[in-house]
Amino acid sequence: MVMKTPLITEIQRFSLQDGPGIRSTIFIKGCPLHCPWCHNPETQDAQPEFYYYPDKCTRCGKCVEVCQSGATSLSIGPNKQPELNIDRKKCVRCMQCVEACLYGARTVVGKSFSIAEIVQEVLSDRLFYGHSGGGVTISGGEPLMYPEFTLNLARALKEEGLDVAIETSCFQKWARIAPLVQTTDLFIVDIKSFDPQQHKKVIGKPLEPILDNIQHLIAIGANVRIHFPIIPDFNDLSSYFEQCLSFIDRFQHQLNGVDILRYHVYGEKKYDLLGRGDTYTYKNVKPCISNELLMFAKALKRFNHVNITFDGIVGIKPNK
Amino acid sequence: MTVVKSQMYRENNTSRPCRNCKWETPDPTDPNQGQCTVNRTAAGAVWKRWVRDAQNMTCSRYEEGKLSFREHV
Amino acid sequence: MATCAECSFFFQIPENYSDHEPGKGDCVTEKKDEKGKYWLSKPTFADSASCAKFNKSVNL
Amino acid sequence: MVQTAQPIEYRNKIVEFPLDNPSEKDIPDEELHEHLAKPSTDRTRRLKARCRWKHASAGEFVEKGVRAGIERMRLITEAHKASNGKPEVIRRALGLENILSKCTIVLQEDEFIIGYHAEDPNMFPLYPELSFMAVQDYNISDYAPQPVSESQEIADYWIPHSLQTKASKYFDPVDLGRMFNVSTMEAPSFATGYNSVVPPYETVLEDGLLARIQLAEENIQNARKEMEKSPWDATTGLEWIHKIDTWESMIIACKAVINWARRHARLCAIVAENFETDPQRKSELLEIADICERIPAEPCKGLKDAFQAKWFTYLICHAIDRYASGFAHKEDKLLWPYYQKSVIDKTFQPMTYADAVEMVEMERLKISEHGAGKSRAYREIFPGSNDLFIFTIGGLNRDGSDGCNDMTDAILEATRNIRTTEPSMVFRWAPEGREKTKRLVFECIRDGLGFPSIKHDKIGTEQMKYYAQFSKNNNGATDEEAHDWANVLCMSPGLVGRRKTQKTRSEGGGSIFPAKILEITLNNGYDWSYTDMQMGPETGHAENFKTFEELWAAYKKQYAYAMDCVIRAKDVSRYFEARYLQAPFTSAIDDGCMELGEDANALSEQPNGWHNPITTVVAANSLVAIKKLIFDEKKYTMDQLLDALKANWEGYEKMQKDFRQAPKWGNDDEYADTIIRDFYEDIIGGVMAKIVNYSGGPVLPVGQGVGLYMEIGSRTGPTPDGRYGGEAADDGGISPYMGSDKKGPTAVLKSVSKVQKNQKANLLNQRLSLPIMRSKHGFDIWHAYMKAWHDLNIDHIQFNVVSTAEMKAAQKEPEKHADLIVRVAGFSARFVDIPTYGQNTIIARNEQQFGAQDFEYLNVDL
Repeated sequence: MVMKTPLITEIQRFSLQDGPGIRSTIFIKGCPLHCPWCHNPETQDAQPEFYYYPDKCTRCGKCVEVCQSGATSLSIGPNKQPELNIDRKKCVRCMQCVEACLYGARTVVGKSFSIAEIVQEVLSDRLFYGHSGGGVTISGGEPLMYPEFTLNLARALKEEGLDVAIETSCFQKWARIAPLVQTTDLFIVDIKSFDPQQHKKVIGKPLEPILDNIQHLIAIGANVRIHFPIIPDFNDLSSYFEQCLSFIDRFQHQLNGVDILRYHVYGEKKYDLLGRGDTYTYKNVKPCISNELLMFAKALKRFNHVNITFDGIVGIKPNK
Repeated sequence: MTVVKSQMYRENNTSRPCRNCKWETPDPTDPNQGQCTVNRTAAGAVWKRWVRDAQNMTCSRYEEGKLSFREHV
Repeated sequence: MATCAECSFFFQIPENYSDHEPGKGDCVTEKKDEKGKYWLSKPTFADSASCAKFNKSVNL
Repeated sequence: MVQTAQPIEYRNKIVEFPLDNPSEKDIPDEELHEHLAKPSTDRTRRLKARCRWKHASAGEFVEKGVRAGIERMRLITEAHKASNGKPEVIRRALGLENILSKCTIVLQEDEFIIGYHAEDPNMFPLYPELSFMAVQDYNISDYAPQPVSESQEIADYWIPHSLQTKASKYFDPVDLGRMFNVSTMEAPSFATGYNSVVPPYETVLEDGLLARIQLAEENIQNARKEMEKSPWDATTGLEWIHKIDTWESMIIACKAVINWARRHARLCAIVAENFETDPQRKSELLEIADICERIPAEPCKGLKDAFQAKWFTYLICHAIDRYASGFAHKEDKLLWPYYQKSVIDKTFQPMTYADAVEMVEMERLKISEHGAGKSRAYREIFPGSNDLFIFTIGGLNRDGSDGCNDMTDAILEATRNIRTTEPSMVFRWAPEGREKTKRLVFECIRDGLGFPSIKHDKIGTEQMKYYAQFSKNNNGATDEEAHDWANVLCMSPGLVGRRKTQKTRSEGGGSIFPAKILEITLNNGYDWSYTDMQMGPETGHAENFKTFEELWAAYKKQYAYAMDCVIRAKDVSRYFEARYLQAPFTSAIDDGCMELGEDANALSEQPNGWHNPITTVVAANSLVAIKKLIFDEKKYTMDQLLDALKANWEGYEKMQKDFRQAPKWGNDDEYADTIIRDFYEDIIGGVMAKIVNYSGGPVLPVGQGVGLYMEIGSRTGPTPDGRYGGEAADDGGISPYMGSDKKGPTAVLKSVSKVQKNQKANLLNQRLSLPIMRSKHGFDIWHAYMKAWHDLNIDHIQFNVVSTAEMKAAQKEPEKHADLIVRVAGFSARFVDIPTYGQNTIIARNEQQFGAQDFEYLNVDL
């Protein structure tokens, strides 16, 4: 069988929020879930996309000339200025327009890398991992959409003696997850909801396999960090927080740690750049701290031996 | 040779010498020479021209006055 | 005409200083501007003609 | 354990990213810097509020009322006329004596460290004997000394006596014209009067000037005996004449300085007894009077003595005897014995640690108020500063033990508290250095001061040893002495201590501009974009080059021509300085000059040659783009490139895109980095290293930026890296071009670490995310980063930790942001004192995000 190779949106060096220490994070493009608040919309679609920056665009029409599908066109706007229109539905993703643009108004999102290329890139920062207790995090999107690739990548990284973390929703068959346990130093997993109906309805996939997989991982002794994202109008509720607390309570002696991640708006601009501004239902939702969250934060104090962070900077743990 | 008046040219004892122009600053080393700062890039950078003789050169973009240091590089 | 010797800002240089000369003194004046107060000292001689800052000494 | 400490409850919110200093939570991001200054006493708060800043920008002074005084130029000229016929070194001493005995002495309210170098604290002195052209330039400016007619007369008087007249004779006028332009090379110091010096403060503090006078007198007596020996031997006997004159000049100078210090003592006593009404200040003035009676004549006995002696010495060496930039010394080591006496043992001038901190704050304000009467070029190229003041702390002692002590900490704490741009500071980073001190270093950086800039301790020490082997009198730094180094100006280490320090600019300083040299190399040495003249030798038209190697060779020739010109100009300057601009006081306090009866300008024991390539990365990125697109891929021809450049890329946008997108420095990219490493090691450093300078050693590059990255950018046409004509060049000696480092701060370090051979120092600017640095994880993250930096054997690094929000707010309302400080290059400046375009270049520097833009938002939302 030919291994499915994902596109990569970015290999981010000197990353501090995806596990302990200074890390390099590999963002894989493509995700089976569709969380409406997602702040990395560019990692949802497995196909290549492009960002369009209207500020840099001069409406010169070079992109229109090369567009095969008629997705890009010029028209005259109400104030008699040329306007550029992009119909993303028509786009066949040939990326000729990005090539043609002279002003950097279009950039490609999603490039192919071989495992060897990725390893070479992340090895460059080995010295920084050593001084900070960091390593490499395979993130996404959803790395487990490409289980074989992810496994091979994790093995290749491990062979170089690097610390490997995988950031995943755990939405995958257990059989595809199990082989990773041996090569993965840390699993970073999200629990967005404890309500199966809500999960299925809002995110589009069932919750049960996710929770099962997480509990499996914990049960077999894998190193697991739990992310609890706090999302307005979704889980910012005392019922959710109570379940978080009881989850932590139940596994407190087995977890590597817990990160409370408050909803933020940085993804908003990326939806616009991808031409998906209209579909972003969280547009203009401002994060705030509810009384429920406040109570939750205070309640967390009782787990005084669990490593809990807000916003995920685990911190620097220099190697001895 | 034809003189393009929008470019600096020599005119001995001109009444509109670079020295009195708001776009001119003295040469960094020799005060008899100067630097013309009238050309600006879109980003606000100054693309300077050297003024060989600040008393005896001029151009059609001559303006009297003084620039604030904020408008320099 | 008034001389420095008669001025309240004139201070004879004491003998234990290497720049002591008969009649030589320090002219010490106070100045003030928007930033603050400061004092200036310049050498002068008792028989020099007084300057615009002349202030008749009351001790004489 | 909850790692973010307790979530903070604030306006009914939890702040989940606690600040290291929770009191900042009320401060909007765009005002942060206005809340960071915390002068430690009411006195230093008042002193800062009334500080008479002398910052200059684009050649103009920023504050109103600052102007040149006439007193110094009048007195030196008067003495020069009166001493005609005397030995030149004696004339120099008499000039200093005339100034010091007749100049106006200044005492300001609240000061504890006293002394100024002009007739009014709003003025600065001029140096017609150094550069008559600089005086001419002042005379046509708004800062002209009064009366201008007298100033002009004085400038004219000095023309025949000037270094410029004496030295120019030995240069082709064509070469001189090219140098004066400051586009491929800096103008010679014999034309600008620019200089730098490292005074041996140690002898003043440890011995006192009376002891130096005694040494000189003994040397003269001994010399006379030697001369009278029988049988007479002229081959050795005649050498004593010059030595006797030099020692005599030292005696005149030291006596004049003692008398000048005592004039300060008298002024304090007079003010205390006749003007001052506050009894506390009165007794303080009497204490200052007591200090100035004793020092610098006698050895210092306590910390107050030491600060005052240091300041007097500074004024003489840097501002009164002649103009010289810099503030080089290893301050913590120099002051440590006096700190021990006053703060620890309390045997003399007893005080607390907090009192020592206040002393440092007061010294910083004296420097901030200092006015340098330097020429226009140097008012342009250090935008937002009054001059380059850089001192050094930290590192290792001679025996390899940690050089950080409580004085180091007091200096850092005061620096963080008082928040002034001057003086800038260098911290010598050694793994052995204590963490307590490193935390204070971090706090200064985190607060956005831009300094301490950090130097690799071992690299500096090894360099002192390397240069010592070229010593002309076999008396360079010993392995122990090699540990005693401080940065001479922004970047380059040099010895400090009782002898072998650098006394003049021949050794180091001065610039060369690789970007402009690249521009003329493509045009057979011709400069079409700024001067419209031939700027270098004819090395061929680029369109005829068949290979990249031909271009490389042509560049090397152009660069070598410029390097030879600038170093020759420096050494010829020094030759004449040693004969007409001797520095008897600086000589008197140097153990080498004292022992050998030699002038400070003339004597060189420790070679330390360097020169500053500025705009290297624009040239290097351009070469990479040319190699890739023209020679490797053959996508374009050289003819097409030259046409595009002449058109400033207009109509060639597709080409510009390709040249812009060619690999760039700072991304850990093998293709770019290999070429650029060779450029640094083979050309920039390799060509320099072949030169032998005045001191007998090689010259090595100290790549940096100062404000010249903007000035030279404005004199450089479009370049093949995709840059438009006039745009700024790269802002540090080895920093990536603004915004072209796309892979984060670790990739920058990796690129930079590849350049190791033939370099002396290279300035690396990094902009770090402010919210991360201000969080409780800030120190640990930075510390881990610094350890990797050290292991990569990189010579230097400095940080801007300033938010874009605050810089933009300051552009809108400058008057509200007087305390916003940014690192320009080798110095820091108040943001509001920089021209708008320069501000924009600083905003454009890539902010290394440590992984997430996210935090900026979080902080705003606090």
